[in-house]
Amino acid sequence: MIDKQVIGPGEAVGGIADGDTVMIGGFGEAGSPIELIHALIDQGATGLTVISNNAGNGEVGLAALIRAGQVAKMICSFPRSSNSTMFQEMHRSGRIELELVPQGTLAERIRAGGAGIPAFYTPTAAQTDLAAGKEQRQFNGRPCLLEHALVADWSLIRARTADRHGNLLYNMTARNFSPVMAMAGRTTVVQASSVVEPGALDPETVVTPGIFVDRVVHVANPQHESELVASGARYP
Amino acid sequence: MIDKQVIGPGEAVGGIADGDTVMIGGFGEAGSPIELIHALIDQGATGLTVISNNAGNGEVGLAALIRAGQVAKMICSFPRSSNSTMFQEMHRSGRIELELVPQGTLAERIRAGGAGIPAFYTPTAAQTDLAAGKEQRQFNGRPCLLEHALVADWSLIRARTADRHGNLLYNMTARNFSPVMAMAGRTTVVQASSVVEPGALDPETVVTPGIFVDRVVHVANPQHESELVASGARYP
Amino acid sequence: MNTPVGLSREQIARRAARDIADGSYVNLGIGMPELIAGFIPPDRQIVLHTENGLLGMGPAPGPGGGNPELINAGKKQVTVLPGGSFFHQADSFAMIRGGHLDLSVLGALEVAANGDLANWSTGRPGAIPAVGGAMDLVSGVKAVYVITRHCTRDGTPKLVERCSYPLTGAGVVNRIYTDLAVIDVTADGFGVTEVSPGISLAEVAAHTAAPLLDRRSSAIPSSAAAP
Amino acid sequence: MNTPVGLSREQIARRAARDIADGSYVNLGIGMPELIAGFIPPDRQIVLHTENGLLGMGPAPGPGGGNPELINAGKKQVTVLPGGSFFHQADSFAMIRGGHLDLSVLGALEVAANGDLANWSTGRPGAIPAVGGAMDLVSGVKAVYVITRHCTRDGTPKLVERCSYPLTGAGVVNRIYTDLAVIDVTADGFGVTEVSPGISLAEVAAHTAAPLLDRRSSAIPSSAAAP
Repeated sequence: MIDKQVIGPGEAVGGIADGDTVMIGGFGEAGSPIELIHALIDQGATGLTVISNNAGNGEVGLAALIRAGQVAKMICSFPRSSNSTMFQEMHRSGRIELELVPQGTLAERIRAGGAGIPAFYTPTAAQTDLAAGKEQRQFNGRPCLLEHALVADWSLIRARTADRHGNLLYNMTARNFSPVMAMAGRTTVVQASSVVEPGALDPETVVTPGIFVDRVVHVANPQHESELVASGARYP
Repeated sequence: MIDKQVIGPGEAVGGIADGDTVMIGGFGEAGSPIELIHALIDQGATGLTVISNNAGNGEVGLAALIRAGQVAKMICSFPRSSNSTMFQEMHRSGRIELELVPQGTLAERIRAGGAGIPAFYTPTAAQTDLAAGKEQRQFNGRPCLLEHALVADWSLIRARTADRHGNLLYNMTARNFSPVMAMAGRTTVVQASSVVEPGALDPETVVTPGIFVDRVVHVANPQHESELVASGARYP
Repeated sequence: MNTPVGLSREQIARRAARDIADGSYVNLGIGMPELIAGFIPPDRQIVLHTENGLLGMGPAPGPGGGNPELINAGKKQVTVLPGGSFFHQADSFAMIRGGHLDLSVLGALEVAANGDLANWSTGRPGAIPAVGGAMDLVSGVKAVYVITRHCTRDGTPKLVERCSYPLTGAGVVNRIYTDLAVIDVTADGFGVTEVSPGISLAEVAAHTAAPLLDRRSSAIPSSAAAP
Repeated sequence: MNTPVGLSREQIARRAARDIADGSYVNLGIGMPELIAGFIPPDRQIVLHTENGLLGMGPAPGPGGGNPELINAGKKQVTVLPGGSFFHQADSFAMIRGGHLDLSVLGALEVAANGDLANWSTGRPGAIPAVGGAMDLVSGVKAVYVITRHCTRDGTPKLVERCSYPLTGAGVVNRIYTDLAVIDVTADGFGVTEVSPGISLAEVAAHTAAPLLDRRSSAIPSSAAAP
């Protein structure tokens, strides 16, 4: 029988090792798997490369993971935040490396990783500073850059509903990067607000088919990052 | 007000010109927009390049379009059919050109066309006869081929339900190529079994967002290709 | 040099909104471009796209009606209109990069006479760069409008011969709406198609660090810019 | 030379099914591979993928229960099991090409000792080539099993030193199940791990057009292949 459910966030992130690459879903707080991130802080793996659109808020979630010194490199599109200086301080002092990627190129590189496309061309960022070091080639008269797929040892994402096969539904704009990260993670770990039996989801409306998912953990009432930040919370 | 609905299949295919490239959805009969194809036969544009997974069945739908001599070139993955020799005869006698593309590469080239990716690399078909004439390059130690995006002047597809903005739902495995073809057509034309008001579809479950759709025509009871073929029907 | 008083932020947004065709699919950048949503003429239906994964974005929710998982690219709470849809990032950027959006309206640090845009980084040492979807938007969307103050707070012109800040995209801007004028980027450089009420072409030129062509049509009197 | 009588088509399928691990995601090719679905041991749950856009494919519908829009890659009517999902072609082939499927079971015209597979075209002049998803499957899926008669109807070996037909993929096959034997493709060529009941290794060798290594383990007696 296929049952991908595990007991708690600790078991869900078990096995993440020093030096691993970890994709973390979310656009700001929407879709950020905060309980999984906190479990990763408890777990303590270091030297991580983290692929996530942003670099966290306040002193919880991804910002707390960065503050804990567990992240060696961030691959993201928008590491600035109005309420966190964690990444900026670590980066300025040379303790964390940054690969800045346009948001659409980031999404497409992650999808490519999940779809077995090793590399593709795009006009985005051609003739800009972010083209530095990239191969350039003309298509249809336009300069394009060669962009390589991104894959990860782990993808940590959040869903609204999962079944025990790992089929997923998301909630509104919290969907963002999660479906493509689920595809690109060698082990994809999902925290879901509700977990249902196979057959409870309409096969027409499944957003992420279970084949892309390895572990599901039920977190009935995920914390809201913005509320934690507003209250000045710190993790741990 | 946005209302993409047009009156009938004839109006829906209006403007298709000699020499145009036309994507046609469907995997066999599932998802094939048979009323739109028949309207295209009535309309009479010739010298078409048709991109579709198969090459039709019997003497209706795509097979009838081919028999009518309107197709100069087929781009497809599986042009053989147990009940049609239309394409085979035309191809053997040199009246129709064939570009044979692995099914996954076909789907990915169409998606790339819709997503603004001019070209990508894939290991599929490397070291085979279908690699002839294609650039080869190693990624991760594997030989890969450079594949170019496919776009079309027109995409003709079939959906279960459309709203007047062009948001679409499909029916089971009739979904197949339609969502990516909707993306890759400069003008995308949809025949839908039902047409509803904007707001009637759940924004979470829309498969093809309306931005990819230009014209919607209501065909309440589409013909079943397999029934037509079994009855020996011919179009026109 | 003090910049003369032309249109307010809201007036610039209203002026730009007038040029958006009925039925357009539009992405509005963070900041002044967002104001445009409030000035769409009532006889037109515009579908707003927000790159974090929503088409058919509606206005901010009423008090108590918001949801932290229904946000726009600026991470502000929004609503979804009838006919809207949610999708993931790769699909969202396929809309942008695949040329499906009719218009992207962005802010600017600098716009050059050749259409180059700089709006993502000052390139200052120690500044944390952040690009988001700006480079995807300018490379993929059918038309790019810039909506901006004509000069910075200290009076430095933002419309220049060549950008000094790092580029967001080369040759990508089609039109610029400022407090002083509406300016097209033409093959020959900046072409002024309208000046704001009470502003002279000479004043616009005095606050622009590149040559201006007079492309005003008598058919479009500058008073048409009045709100 | 007449091929000795080994396993039936159903027995080959049953033998192959025994090696599919619980919880696997599997794509079964058209023809003999399809039979495997009927022989999955009852203590295992296997999720079947059909590349036209369905995960969680179930058996053929009962009389009157079919739907022409719920079909498999062979265009036969099927059903969907609890936990199933529908998706479009690019997503379906992302599963295949992205290495998410555990196993692809395919038929063959020829398999070579280096793992080359030919199963899509005889290359005969005038034949209409048709490839479908075969090249995607062999290049993307984690393991590729071939299930086939050991020889063609006229007794010609299908297991050869080098393929004479156009390749589907180079070096892609991991294991072959035939009426006569189970054969692994190893770095040193074909390795026989099992012969069918009543068949000798010499008989297998006599009907194989490439050298065979004896890789039978005493831990797996050949009688284990009995249905």
